[in-house]
Amino acid sequence: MYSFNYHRAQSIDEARDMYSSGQDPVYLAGGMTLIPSIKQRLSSPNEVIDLGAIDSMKGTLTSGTSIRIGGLTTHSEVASTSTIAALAALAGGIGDPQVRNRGTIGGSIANNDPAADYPAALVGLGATVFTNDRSIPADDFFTGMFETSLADGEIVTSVEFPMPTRAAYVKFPNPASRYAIVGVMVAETGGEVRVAVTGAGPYAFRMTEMESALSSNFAPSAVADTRVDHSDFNVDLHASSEYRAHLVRTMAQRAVAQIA
Amino acid sequence: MAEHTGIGASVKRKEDARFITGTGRYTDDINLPGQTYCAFVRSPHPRATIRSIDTSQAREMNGVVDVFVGADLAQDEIGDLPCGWLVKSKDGSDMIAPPHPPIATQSVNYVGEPYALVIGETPEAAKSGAEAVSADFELQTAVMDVATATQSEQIHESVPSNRSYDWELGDRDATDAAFEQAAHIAKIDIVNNRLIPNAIEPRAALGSFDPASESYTLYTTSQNPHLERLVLAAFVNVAPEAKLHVISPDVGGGFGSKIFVYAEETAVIWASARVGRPVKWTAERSESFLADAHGRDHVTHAELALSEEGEFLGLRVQTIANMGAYLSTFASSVPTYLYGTLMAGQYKTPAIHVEVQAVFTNTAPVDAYRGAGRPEATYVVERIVETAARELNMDPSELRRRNFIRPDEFPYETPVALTYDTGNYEASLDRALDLAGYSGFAARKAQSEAEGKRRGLGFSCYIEACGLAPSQVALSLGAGVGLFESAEVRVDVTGSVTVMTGAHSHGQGHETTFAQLVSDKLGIPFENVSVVHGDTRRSDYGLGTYGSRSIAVGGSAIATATDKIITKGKKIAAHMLQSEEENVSFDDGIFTIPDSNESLAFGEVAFSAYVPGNFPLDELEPGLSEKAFYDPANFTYPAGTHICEVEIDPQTGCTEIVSFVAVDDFGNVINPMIVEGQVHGGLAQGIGQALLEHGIYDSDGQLVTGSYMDYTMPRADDLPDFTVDTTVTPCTHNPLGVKGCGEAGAIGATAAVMNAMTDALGVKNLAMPANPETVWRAAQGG
Amino acid sequence: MVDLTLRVNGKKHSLSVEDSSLLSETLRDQLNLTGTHIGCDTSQCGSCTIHMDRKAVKACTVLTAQAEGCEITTIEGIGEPGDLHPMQEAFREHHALQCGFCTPGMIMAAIGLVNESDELDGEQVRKGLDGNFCRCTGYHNIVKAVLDAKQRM
Amino acid sequence: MELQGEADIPAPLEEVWNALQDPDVLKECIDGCQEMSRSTTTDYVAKIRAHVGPVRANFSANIRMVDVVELSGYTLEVSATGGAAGFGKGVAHISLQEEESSTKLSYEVSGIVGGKLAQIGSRLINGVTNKMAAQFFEKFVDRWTANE
Repeated sequence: MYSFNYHRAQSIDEARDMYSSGQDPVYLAGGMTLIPSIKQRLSSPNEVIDLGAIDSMKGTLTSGTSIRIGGLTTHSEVASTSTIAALAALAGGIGDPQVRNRGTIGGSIANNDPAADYPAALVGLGATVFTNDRSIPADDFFTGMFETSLADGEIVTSVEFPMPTRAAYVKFPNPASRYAIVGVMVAETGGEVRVAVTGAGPYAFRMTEMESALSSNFAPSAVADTRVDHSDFNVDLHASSEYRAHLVRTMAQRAVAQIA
Repeated sequence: MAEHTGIGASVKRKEDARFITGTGRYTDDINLPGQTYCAFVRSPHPRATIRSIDTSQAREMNGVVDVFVGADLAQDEIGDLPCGWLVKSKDGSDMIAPPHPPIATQSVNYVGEPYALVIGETPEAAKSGAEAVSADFELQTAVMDVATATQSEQIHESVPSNRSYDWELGDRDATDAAFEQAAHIAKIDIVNNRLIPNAIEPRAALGSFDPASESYTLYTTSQNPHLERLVLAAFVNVAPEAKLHVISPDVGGGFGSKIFVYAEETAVIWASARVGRPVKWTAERSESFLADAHGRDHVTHAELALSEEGEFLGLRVQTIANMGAYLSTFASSVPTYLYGTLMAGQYKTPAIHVEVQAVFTNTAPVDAYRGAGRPEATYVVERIVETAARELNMDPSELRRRNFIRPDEFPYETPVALTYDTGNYEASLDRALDLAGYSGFAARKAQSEAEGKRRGLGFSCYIEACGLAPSQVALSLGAGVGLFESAEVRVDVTGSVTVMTGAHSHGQGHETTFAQLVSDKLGIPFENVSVVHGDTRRSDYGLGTYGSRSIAVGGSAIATATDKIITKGKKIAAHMLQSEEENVSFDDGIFTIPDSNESLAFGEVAFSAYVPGNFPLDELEPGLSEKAFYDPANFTYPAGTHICEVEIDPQTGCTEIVSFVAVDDFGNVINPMIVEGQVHGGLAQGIGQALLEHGIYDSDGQLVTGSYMDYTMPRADDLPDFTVDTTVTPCTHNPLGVKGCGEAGAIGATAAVMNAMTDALGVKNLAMPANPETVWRAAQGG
Repeated sequence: MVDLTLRVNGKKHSLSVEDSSLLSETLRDQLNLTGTHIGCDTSQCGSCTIHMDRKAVKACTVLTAQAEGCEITTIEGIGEPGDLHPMQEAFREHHALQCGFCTPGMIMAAIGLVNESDELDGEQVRKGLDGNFCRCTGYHNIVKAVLDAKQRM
Repeated sequence: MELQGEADIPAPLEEVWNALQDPDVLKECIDGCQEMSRSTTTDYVAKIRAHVGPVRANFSANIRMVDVVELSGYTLEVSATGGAAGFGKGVAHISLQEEESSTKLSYEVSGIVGGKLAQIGSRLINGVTNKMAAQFFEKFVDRWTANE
């Protein structure tokens, strides 16, 4: 591990100040990706700014129409407190129990790993990301592999999920890492059907063909034969792009079956 | 009433007290004053010539104590890492073992091969120093494909066609003749996938040099500290054997990978004298993936000739075994004497011919991994037998039964050089069929199919030769060392007992099993027996723990030494009771003169041995401590039947093992609880090979399953509850009637799983690991 | 360097650590609590599992500085010979360990699992131990031990 | 990793050809490139800071142009070392063809990644390397098309 300077920010403003005055800074939320990367000497920030003490970024607020989850809320807290069952189930299936006890929603989405689960939830449920500066619709938040529309130094303070009419997430985990080889969130929310896929491509995306098919017929059979273009899909040791495409259909059917 | 703690009791383990409280002492837990830390600089290339190495920048860095390259070791006449088993080719020529310097000097031949080491004040300083070392490499084309390795570019100057040896066993002519008589010939092409052992404790070594005595102490994660000492002294030339003290403290699993003598401990102990301070190295997991010896990796074609009635007439096997870039410590013996010799399986196949080519590739060395050769052999035999049964439309259990060696046919000499002493294969098959609910399988399969699933059942009737020894056989077949085991049983003045064994325990529970054995024989409380292992200065000698040999060889040595204690005790008792030795009997801890009221407790005799007030010293020495070196007459032959039942979701390719039954014959069992645990662990590894684990190098020579992100380790939810049972035919040639149980699970399970998978999918063959995409594709096409 | 106070197994320790030091390193190297083991570098094997504020976490993926103010419990803090934690008892009773290397992390993860579950069956135990590798036991006896300990805790 | 593609650049052949040899242009188009200088007519040395999610590795790269056919194409051989992260090697065949009012750029890129990145990040390597190569050509083409 390379050496770095550790700072514990007490507020969002203090964190921002530390970030802008530091050379090569990074924010530390749960640290589930950052710490292993530094440990492996694959990352060497000079300043590590720990957000962990900022209590205003923790916890879940539920209203009749939405849930707002602080950026520092851990996966296990979301799993146990989310009133959106599909979101609770998704959070409860991330990584393993120890990871869920440390990893945070803000950290996960800011990192935007192509195989992370949360991006499917944000896109599928039509969430809004709140930062220290602004709010960003989930559809505009994820922009590329490990890329988001966050500006340098911008902090995810919370994520707001509108309460869906119905929603389900089904994941096909990588047998080794337990990241998603494919994860599909299907939701009916605000009168529209959304289908979001993670793991298959460089970042989470919507399957519009499936959405329109489900809009007219919300049944597993409606998505069974959807053509899934896999030319830009991920390929690795565990799954070819063709298999991922098949899994997108299969996971989508299973998600629909849960809530049809 | 006191708990039964003797032979046959499921006594809770002594060693657990420290492990469950976090007070075990593993190598990395040990620190010495003034200790430095070592980091290795490893090749990122699979094959390259080293033009030069630049260490200047590293030397200048803060916290870097020293930097060494291979030439520094060579200057001190540190020798190559040897392979300890000489195999001969068909034509009588010796195998070719290319030079294997611990730290590469001229060339690097696999990703991860060390070519320099940096000693630092802290682990981080050493690692930063290692990052600053650079080499000018002239890259060469890497040889990555085992099947075509002999036609590829030559890796080592001394090894034409990249072939170490071309070995055969059995009678080719008789086998050819058998095939001419065949009514049916089953054929199969199989790949035994490369595995990475992954003991959860990474390897570590801590070397220190004491200039006053000119002696070295090495703490290391070894399954066989005496062998480590022998190799480092006699072959690698680190120091004379008497000046080397090797200690294997608690070791966190080995599975074969910690048998071998590696570059790292060699370099660390050598460097401790060069820097004049202790030097410690603890592998990071990414290093373990690259630099621990891997396992399996065979490509095989096999053919089985059968008569009209399904009698096995002949078996032909051709295998190419991947050795990796160099011959590791026992690599050459694994695909030969631990593989070819097992091709008879449990069957009376009259003619067998096995050919094995051992080839080099630009990958990490391949050596023994749990089962070592015998899982590969079982996989060949049990897959082809299953294939034949399907082709002949016979019940696979019946085809096996028809060809079993029967209980009255032992001792049975196989056509591949072994003599099985005893067994009852039908007994374990019948018990397993019963436990697996075989008669209800068809109904379960129909039920699964009604639910859109595929269900399959597979058998594996394995046999293994283990209890590795006997020295005479091993030495005649090319082993460089004997394979006996030593023991010392020391009775203390107060009657407690210390047992020194050369059989190291790293999970097997020797401290418990061996204590049970001695307490049972001496009739003393189990708590009064302590077992010491893993220290070359405390036990006489030892060949270590592998090949399921600890109880059969090590335990027999202890039993023999304990018998000597009883004999000596009788002498002392006879003296104390003023009788003759022949008149003294010993039972349940009491020396008695039958038909008299006179008796002495074991403790009284022990005390007297050390307080020899009136011993006739010309006839009776004081003290009560005995040694034994036990070398058996034959291998032991555990065998059994494993039955696996799987259910596959053809939509996703996911497999669930719905039931796994293992019925094994280990001969007599000292501690059934420990034996069951050994079987469970072996099954997990066997199932892991079939469904999950795969060490993959890409065509450019990079290990792409180099972390737990990609190498699929079996987790709790990948595995089922196991149903295990035993049948017993005691081994006929050791004093305990035991056979050994450490590898059986890994040997039997893989074939059972893959027979079940191919049954479920209705395909002849399926690549391992049968991961979801592989299964999904087979389900689509099949 | 960071000066901080760590509360480990009910005791306070005033320490000076590198900013970059991991909690696992501090526990092992400075506090000599070597029961917390290191088995991997990608935060998967779980050998280093401890509790921070009663929750199971991997000490190799927490900076020491992040742990300030938390109640840290390691394998050494849950019981000792003669007064074992029910989970330790159950592991011994059911032969749920062999080489012992993964055991401290496995026990700490299992306690975390039991603490957070009202009901547990075998399948849930298997899922709940997803963050811990054992290469020796095949998990069969670990599952039995955890279910048994659940009754005793 | 394998990538191929083509693009129409609204500029004369010679201008495109010159841009392809200009260290400043190359620097601008390689994501994370911090330094780029020409050491001989066909050799360049570069410092590239690769940034993929949590991974940030500094690579020293040597780039060599071979099989140069003036105004028609060349092959780039790139070899980069990134300390603890490992190394990358790539070959890019680039060819230009004069069209009526534009220049057609065709490319075929292949590469390998070795060392720790390959060992630990194999699931990501294909995606990342393809993205980096595609980005280069995108940015290069953007020089002429972005302001249209």
